[in-house]
Amino acid sequence: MSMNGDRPYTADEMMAVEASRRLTDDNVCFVGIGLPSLAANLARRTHAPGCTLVYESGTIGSKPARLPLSIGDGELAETADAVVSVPEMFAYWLQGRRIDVGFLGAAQIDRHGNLNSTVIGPYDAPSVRLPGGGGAPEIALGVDDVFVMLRQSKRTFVDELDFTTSLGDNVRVVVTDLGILEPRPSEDGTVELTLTSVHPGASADEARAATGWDLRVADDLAETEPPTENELTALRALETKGRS
Amino acid sequence: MSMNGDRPYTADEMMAVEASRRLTDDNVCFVGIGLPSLAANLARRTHAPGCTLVYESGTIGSKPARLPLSIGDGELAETADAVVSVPEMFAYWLQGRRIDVGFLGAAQIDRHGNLNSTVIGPYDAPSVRLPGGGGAPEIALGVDDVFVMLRQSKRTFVDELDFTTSLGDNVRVVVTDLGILEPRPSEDGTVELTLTSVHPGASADEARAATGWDLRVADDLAETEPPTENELTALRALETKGRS
Amino acid sequence: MIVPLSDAVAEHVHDGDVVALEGFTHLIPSAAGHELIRQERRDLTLVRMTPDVVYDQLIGMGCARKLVFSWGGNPGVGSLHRLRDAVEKGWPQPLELEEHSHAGMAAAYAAGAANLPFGVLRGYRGGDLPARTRVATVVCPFTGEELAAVPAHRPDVGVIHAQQADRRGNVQLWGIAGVQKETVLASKRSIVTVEEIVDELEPRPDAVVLPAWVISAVCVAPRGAHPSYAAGYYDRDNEFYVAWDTVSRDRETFLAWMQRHVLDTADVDGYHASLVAEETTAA
Amino acid sequence: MIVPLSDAVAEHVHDGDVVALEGFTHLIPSAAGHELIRQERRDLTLVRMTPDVVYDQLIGMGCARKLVFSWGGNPGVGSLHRLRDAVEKGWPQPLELEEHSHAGMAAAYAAGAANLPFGVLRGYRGGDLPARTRVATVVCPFTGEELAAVPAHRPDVGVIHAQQADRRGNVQLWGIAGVQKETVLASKRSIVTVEEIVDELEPRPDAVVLPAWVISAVCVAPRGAHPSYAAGYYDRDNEFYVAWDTVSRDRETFLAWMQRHVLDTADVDGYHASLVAEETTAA
Repeated sequence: MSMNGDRPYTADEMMAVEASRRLTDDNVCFVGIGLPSLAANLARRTHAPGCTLVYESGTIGSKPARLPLSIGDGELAETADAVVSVPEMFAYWLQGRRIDVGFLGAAQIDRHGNLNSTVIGPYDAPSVRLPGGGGAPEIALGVDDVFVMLRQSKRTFVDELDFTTSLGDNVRVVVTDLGILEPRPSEDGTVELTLTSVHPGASADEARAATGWDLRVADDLAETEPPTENELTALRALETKGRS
Repeated sequence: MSMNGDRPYTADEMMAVEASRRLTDDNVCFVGIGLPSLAANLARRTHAPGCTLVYESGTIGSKPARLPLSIGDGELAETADAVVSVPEMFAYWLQGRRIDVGFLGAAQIDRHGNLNSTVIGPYDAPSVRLPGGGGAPEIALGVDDVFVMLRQSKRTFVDELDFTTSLGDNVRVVVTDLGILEPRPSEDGTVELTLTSVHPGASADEARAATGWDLRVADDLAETEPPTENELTALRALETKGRS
Repeated sequence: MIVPLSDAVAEHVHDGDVVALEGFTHLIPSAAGHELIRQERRDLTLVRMTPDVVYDQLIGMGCARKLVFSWGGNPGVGSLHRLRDAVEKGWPQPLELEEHSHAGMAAAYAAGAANLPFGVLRGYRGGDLPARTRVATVVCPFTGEELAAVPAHRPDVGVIHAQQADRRGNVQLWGIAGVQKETVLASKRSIVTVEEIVDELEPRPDAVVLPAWVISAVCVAPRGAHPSYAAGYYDRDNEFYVAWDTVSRDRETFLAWMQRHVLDTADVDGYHASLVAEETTAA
Repeated sequence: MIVPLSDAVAEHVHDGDVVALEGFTHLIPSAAGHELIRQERRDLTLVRMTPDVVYDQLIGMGCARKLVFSWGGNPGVGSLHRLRDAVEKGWPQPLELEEHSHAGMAAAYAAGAANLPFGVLRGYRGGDLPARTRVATVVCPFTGEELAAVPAHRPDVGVIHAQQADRRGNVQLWGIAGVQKETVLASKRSIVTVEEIVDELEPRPDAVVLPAWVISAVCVAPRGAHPSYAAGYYDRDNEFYVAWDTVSRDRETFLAWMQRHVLDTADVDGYHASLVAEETTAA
């Protein structure tokens, strides 16, 4: 985890905090492992205690005391309101449109929020075989709002994906280590991911330099609110709480 | 329950005993309420203790101490190996061909074992609206062997059904209050239900008189073995055991 | 979230709605059905795999225009006389039937819960039912095999009865669970009546838990599944099912019974008090 | 019914079979996978939603011709190096991929369990995957809507791990249940490894019970889900997943590790003893 200049929090912490802020008390949220899980659990410990966490392993309403290490962590089942089978999770709950927010990560993203988590290089002869889409293709279209969390670099923010794993139609925000991208219509009417906020210490130029396409910057570019003391305390309590 | 001449058992008891004899230790058996349930539970208490009872309410491997009064009786769930939802029961277990024997009753049967439990009279203007098929249409084709239990009369054993609710393709035996009918090929090659056994005290003529088509009688017509002492004792223990 | 049953019915069930009150021999939402009768809902399309006494009551009281079902009888007793009277003689009004098999109904609920427009099954093969109901054929794009398709159930309102809810409105039922989960998830709105509210839902074997956020209203209705049973709370009232055969056979007897026990009572407690009073008088 | 794992694998798993060893982060049937490696099964088509360490081992040891999957990684750690090596460089042999989404895999298992030739879902819309996998379109005969169809999974052998079986071979697992019920019911034959045999299966919350008569063989394999966990028995060995990244990165290191811990051990007890021995030596 890289330090963030002389700021008292890391880039990952900024990402998790900013993503957590976008969750509300009423959200039912499909969560993956890593930063999304950190963000969603942080929301539950700060401003959105009623936010419901759903993991694709079948746990509904999990309230983990510590951060899960896998999406099938025992803690998630033990603290859940309900545990259902994986076929039921995808059929009744995701496809049934019972979940409104989904977090996704990827190896590559394009300006439309399409994601690649399948291969780098040609599909039949990849230079890197990535793990694959997992739940992403149906999450991307089965929730109202997709939140993407992804560190920004020319390698990840690309002009053209090597493979389109999931579509960007419902991507509402991309939280990176440098700032926040949101879909905005441009003069020519096309909608594309636009830098709407930079994190403290980062700049629009830095973000443009870390993007493989000509990144649009919003006229009303904001600076992200840094993590509050309260947010950082809650976040670190989650991170450091080990297995009992 | 009618008395059976001067024999020490009723016609229903003869039916239940004879049906129970056709179940084996290895059978997994879809059971309805009434005589089928009595027969299947009797088999478990006599020669086929390993016979597995499945009720369409979702109970698998029920071992009721007393005869259930409805297919959703609490006793069936409490004594089951597993309780599954009704959609799962029909999709994974019946359609999945995990069940080999099914019992059916009906208001009418024809010579091919087709059954009517829908209407008497025209469908749109019935003289009697019957309860309907329930699980029967898919049970009839989803198990290997269908056992029918039905009292014999010209009203029930008809030349032509008013409505075909389920098909007779897998009907292996019809146990009536007078005897046993089994599908047998005739000289002209067609297969139809043929009287292969009469119960003690009943005759082929009686059976023919209680049948709405020209009932074939097997050349090797047998007499049904009457209920043994052991069978009757087990049967009556089941019948009289009340709600605790 | 947790509201009186009369408020829930007033808010969520409208004339002309498609309503599924489900329960497979266990946890039948009778109290909710009675409230529909009290509030004189009309032109309902009633959906249920196994319509029994409470559907007989709804039909006899003129609430229903259409019934979508797979087995309509008085379990272990015989016919539903009000259902028969409506179908055979059009009293109190004609009842349109859409008839399925259990397998078809179950597939239709599961498809609805999964937000699919149709369910697929091996069923409706031969016999006279396919010509009389809504069923179609789909062809497997891989094997060429033909299968039956049924249109998904997507009721306007799904109504079930459960043992418990917690104070946030999360619901738990256990024992034979039928198609209740599917009914709630397939429906646009849903009402769950419960035996009681508890502080904490204790995890149990064979339990179905429905989170508050998939339910429109939770209502307390103790003994609300009568004459069916609620595992852990009370047994099936087998005598009632037998007695219903007599009550329901005659139109006037039926109407008088409904007047005394449903229309003249305010809620499920009043209903049960009226039954006890009658027993006492008769004794 | 209850037989040694080596006998079960010898009898039920043949070269060229389609084999699904399922477990969704919990109860992964690693001991059974190791036995496939010991018995040198070849040309297998391996099916699994989330192939992880034990699939990496099977692939690296040359057991697999094809992989049908939706997410193949080392959860929380990164890549599966043996899987990557097979796909990217054809070592030890090329690996054909049939890639799906989780939703598609789950629908395919459910269809298989239900004895249907295909599963229907809202999925595979847009993107590059549809052109690379087995998916087709079905049209709703009622609404005209187009949906995705996936061919049902019908493995020759389904393999899962559970906590308990009773002496008759009835199996109970609890906690996160993944697609294990569907895997057993979709498969022609099935092997279930369990932590222990008990006299009586005590009903539990969130339990899946599979009766003996849907299972081909039950085998005792204590700690047989390592490095995953078995709720109520042991925790996930998170360090192992991290360590696997190093072990699996290099072909020779991997082969030596497999020799020591799998090929040179007789069963799951030997496997665990060899791990303990190595730790002791290292310390």
